[in-house]
Amino acid sequence: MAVTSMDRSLAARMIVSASRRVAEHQDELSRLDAVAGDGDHGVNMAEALAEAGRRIGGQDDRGAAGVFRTTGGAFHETVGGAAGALFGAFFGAAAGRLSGIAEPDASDFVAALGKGTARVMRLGRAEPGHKTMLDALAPAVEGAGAALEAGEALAGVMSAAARAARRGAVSTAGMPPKAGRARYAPDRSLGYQDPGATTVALIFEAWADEMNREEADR
Amino acid sequence: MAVTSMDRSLAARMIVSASRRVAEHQDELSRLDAVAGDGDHGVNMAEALAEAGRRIGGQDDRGAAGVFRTTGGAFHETVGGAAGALFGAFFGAAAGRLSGIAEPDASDFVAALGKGTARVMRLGRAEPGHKTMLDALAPAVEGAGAALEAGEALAGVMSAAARAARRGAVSTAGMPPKAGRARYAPDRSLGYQDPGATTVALIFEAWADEMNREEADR
Amino acid sequence: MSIRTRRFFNQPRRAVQEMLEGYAAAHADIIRLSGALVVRAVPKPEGRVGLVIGNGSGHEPAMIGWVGEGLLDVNVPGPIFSSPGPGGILEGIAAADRGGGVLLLVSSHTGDIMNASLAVAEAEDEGIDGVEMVVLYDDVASAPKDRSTERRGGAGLFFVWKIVGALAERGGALPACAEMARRVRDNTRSLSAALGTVAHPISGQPLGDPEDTSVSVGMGVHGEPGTRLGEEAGADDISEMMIGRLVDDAEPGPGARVGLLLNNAGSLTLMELSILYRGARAALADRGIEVVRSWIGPYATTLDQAGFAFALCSMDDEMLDLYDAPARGAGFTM
Amino acid sequence: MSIRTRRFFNQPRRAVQEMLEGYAAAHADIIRLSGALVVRAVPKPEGRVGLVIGNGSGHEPAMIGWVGEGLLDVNVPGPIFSSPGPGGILEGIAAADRGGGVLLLVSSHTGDIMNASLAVAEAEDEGIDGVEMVVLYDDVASAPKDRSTERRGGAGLFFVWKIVGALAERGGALPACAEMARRVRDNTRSLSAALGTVAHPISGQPLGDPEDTSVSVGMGVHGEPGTRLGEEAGADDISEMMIGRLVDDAEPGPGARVGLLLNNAGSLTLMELSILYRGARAALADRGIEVVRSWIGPYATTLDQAGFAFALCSMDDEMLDLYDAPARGAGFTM
Ligand SMILES: Nc1ncnc2c1ncn2[C@@H]1O[C@H](COP(=O)(O)OP(=O)(O)O)[C@@H](O)[C@H]1O
Ligand SMILES: Nc1ncnc2c1ncn2[C@@H]1O[C@H](COP(=O)(O)OP(=O)(O)O)[C@@H](O)[C@H]1O
Ligand SMILES: [Mg+2]
Ligand SMILES: [Mg+2]
Ligand SMILES: [Mg+2]
Ligand SMILES: [Mg+2]
Repeated sequence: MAVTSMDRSLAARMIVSASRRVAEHQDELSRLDAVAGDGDHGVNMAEALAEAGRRIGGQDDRGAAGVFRTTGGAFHETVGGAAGALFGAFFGAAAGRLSGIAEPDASDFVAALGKGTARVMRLGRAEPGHKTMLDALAPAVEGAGAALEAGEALAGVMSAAARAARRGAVSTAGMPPKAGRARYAPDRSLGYQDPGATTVALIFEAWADEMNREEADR
Repeated sequence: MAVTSMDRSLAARMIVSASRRVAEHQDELSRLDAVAGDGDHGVNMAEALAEAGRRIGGQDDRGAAGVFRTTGGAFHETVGGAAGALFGAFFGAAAGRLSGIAEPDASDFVAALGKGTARVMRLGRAEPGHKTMLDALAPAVEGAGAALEAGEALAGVMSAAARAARRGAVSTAGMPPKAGRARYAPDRSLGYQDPGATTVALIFEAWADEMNREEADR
Repeated sequence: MSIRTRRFFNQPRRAVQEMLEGYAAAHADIIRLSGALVVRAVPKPEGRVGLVIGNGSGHEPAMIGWVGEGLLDVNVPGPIFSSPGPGGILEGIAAADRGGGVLLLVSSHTGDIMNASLAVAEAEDEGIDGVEMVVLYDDVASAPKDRSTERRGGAGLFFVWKIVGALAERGGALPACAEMARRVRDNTRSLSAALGTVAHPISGQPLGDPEDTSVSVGMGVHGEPGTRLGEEAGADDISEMMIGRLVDDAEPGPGARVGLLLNNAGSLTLMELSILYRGARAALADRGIEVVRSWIGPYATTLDQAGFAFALCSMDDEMLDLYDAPARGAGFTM
Repeated sequence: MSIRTRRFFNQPRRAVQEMLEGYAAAHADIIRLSGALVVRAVPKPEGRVGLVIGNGSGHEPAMIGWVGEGLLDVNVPGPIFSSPGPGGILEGIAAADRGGGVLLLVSSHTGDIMNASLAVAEAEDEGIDGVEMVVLYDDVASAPKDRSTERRGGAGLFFVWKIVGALAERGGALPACAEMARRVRDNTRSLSAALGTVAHPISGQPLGDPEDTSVSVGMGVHGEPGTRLGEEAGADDISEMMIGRLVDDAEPGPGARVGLLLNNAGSLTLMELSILYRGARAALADRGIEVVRSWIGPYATTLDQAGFAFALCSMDDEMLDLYDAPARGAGFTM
């Protein structure tokens, strides 16, 4: 049965499954970051998401918005660095959009993704094409929006977002870096995906899987 | 024709040939010193002997004693360290015994070796059996003395000294170290020759070759 | 060629916290830990400007050694090579506030700037007044001169910490301190060089090719790779080339007086540093530039990277006077 | 695992000389080169005891950084890891002579002792009066306690240089200075540990197995090998074991007050040093021993060896007072 809204428990499971997925790919992410950065991206993301999972576990119920806000806080307090600030801002802004909505539906969720992405752009002053997490995030928002207009529910929306995020992440391999540490050694990272974009793809893929599982279960 | 005395020129050629021989084995000597010491013995010996050769080249004539004194000074001023002090003392004491003798003969030379060896023992407070240069020097003096008593001239005396020095150097491989840096890691150097003793053997072998060449030439 | 795979740690993830505990215990007369912050053992008098820096760890003695009299008030240490998050920086701002305003000095790196900006915004939200942020950059390898604001922070920032530290200690007001920070920054240039690489202690990822034996110039303070130099370059060649690039970029006027800093990125021997310094002095003398102050040693390290950086700061009388003022940090005294 | 095969040199054989030139140029207010000697820029007043040390190079900042007010008068640098010869030491003695006698402090190593003895004998021959030599040793790994005079010199000798340096500066007479040197030595113990090895810069010989990743305890200051520790030992285990050995050997009485020195043998990060220090403090606290002074940093290095040493010195009031006296060397100030 189609999942039409995102309650607290579903949002929490999304974070936990993202955490597991990123942890599995942690070494690969750090390796990508070592190409032209400082080699810690996998560690950063795994630690922040693990901390988010712990905090959500002990938290009282404030709906999906609460889960996302807690996740943003975990990013800001656990890892710092570029991705800590940006993912923290992403989840924080997404939480802001969902706040007060008891059971957000697919269109709320797509709007929240858009808010998060806009916040990332404002904070990092980068744009799609600069070889950053935005190259996965921006297409994900677009793909999700298109799926929503085509009448898809959460699972379909999320699957579209995941496919677009992955395509976006893969496309960063061909880009010269224009933001973040990697830009100081512009030739180094040619042929390698941006680590932050790869994390975005992994998170959306974990979410899509979670939604599809949920749908199958209902 | 037998060489019966050691003039300045012969003494100078002895130092030059010793210098060449040690330089050829420099890496091996440093490698031996790296086993339980600080890995510089070959460098030390090669530098000091090269410097001795340079100084002798520019020196006015003061006989074999002058050559040995200059060599001792080169050891003291070029390398320092344990072997610098000891080889410097050895050549200095040997020079003392030869001093004033215009054309020292084999018995003067054997006596000079004995003086040098005694000075090394007094300065370093080590004895044969401690796995040091003394384990080549002491047998060399003995072998030279025996050859002298058997009526050998300089070439024969030197050859006997060289054989004894080599045997002594080889025997150090089986000894536990009781002096020098190596004694702080007593197990490490088992099975390896003492670098200083090996240098002594090389020097005497170069000297024996030089004497035999000299005899053949006359 | 030069990558150490084992460290004297109990657990890599506990390393930063345990370091802070050990370092604070060793220097209890100068600093103390307040939660996750390194603060002065004896706070600055009321009414003075507080100086705060938030920075990744792995650069010690920066910045834990730079908190103290005549230097910084608060250091907010982040994880290894990672800026702390906005929450920590906000705490640092609050802790440094002695009623005279707070100057947040930020070494220009994407993460550091973003986290600092978030913290400043939160400080405003919470009604903390008089917080100013100055972004510092000096590394000529990271952007061309006409885009100097895009440059990274490097070891030259030491000049800012020292000079502005003295000014704040003497009672300089917030606008004057911020202005001085910008002035020193604009007079400072740095360039780094390194051999081999280091590995991130937690991820274990080497930040470059451990087998590469060439000298790389323009490496970042977190091991971000630079460009390779030929195998034959000797120390004097390297000093000459690097000083040349710094002077070309800085264009100090005739008769300029500079401070010369030679930063040990970690594991260079003092023997190598002294030889490099000797070459740098010769290169500056050739260009008619007078070296009035020199510092050789570890300022901002990159773990145990076998590398160094030269930093030049052109100094006027006021700067020189502040530069010579007493300072007492756990990692730097004068 | 941790051996650097390339260095920032012009030519390995010129490295020591160029280092001395560079270092002296950087610290012209404190030291100058006089031929092959490092001497104070401003000599000690007439009539005071001169302090001389002759030592191999490769241990910087020892001893080039330890010449200065409240410290040594003359350092006679030898080649890398080699004591200077008697001629150089004799010059050093002559240069340090201010009419109050000269104390030659010798770190116990075969070569150092022999060359120093030769120099002292030559000084006597030349009619230089009042030269005394004290041999210093502290390394508990190098001989058992009942043969302590056979022990090697290690990083603990810093305590001697500092305390005797202060005494000589204050005008202590030669016998008192020599006696104090022995007293501090007899109250000092050290023990080192290291990972990997270094190579002699000229011979290129690694002083141990570069592939060995085990921690070795009791290494000498020239990279002479020690004994291996298990792969699992964490920093706290190592600190506890080493402090235990030092305390067992020193047997400080109840209520003892010690100075704790943590020497960086070259390339340890301050992160690791701080963690090791934290463990050492805990180990000493467990044994009821009060740490009254602490120093963490490079004192006597072994090029860029990834290692360290702990040194403990039990201090009475007089020693503590001298320990706290001002000192101003290029590599150490307080
Ligand atoms: N200005 C920026 N805008 C968007 N994303 C950025 C920006 N700077 C860095 N990133 C992202 O952050 C990632 C690096 O994250 P991480 O390694 O965790 O942080 P740090 O660079 O501080 O070590 C990059 O791969 C990139 O996707
Ligand atoms: N006390 C001693 N008596 C005799 N020979 C010694 C003594 N100590 C060291 N040696 C010799 O010196 C050699 C080491 O010389 P070298 O490596 O040049 O000096 P260092 O040990 O100062 O680096 C040893 O191999 C040994 O033969
Ligand atoms: Mg990173
Ligand atoms: Mg040796
Ligand atoms: Mg980072
Ligand atoms: Mg030596």
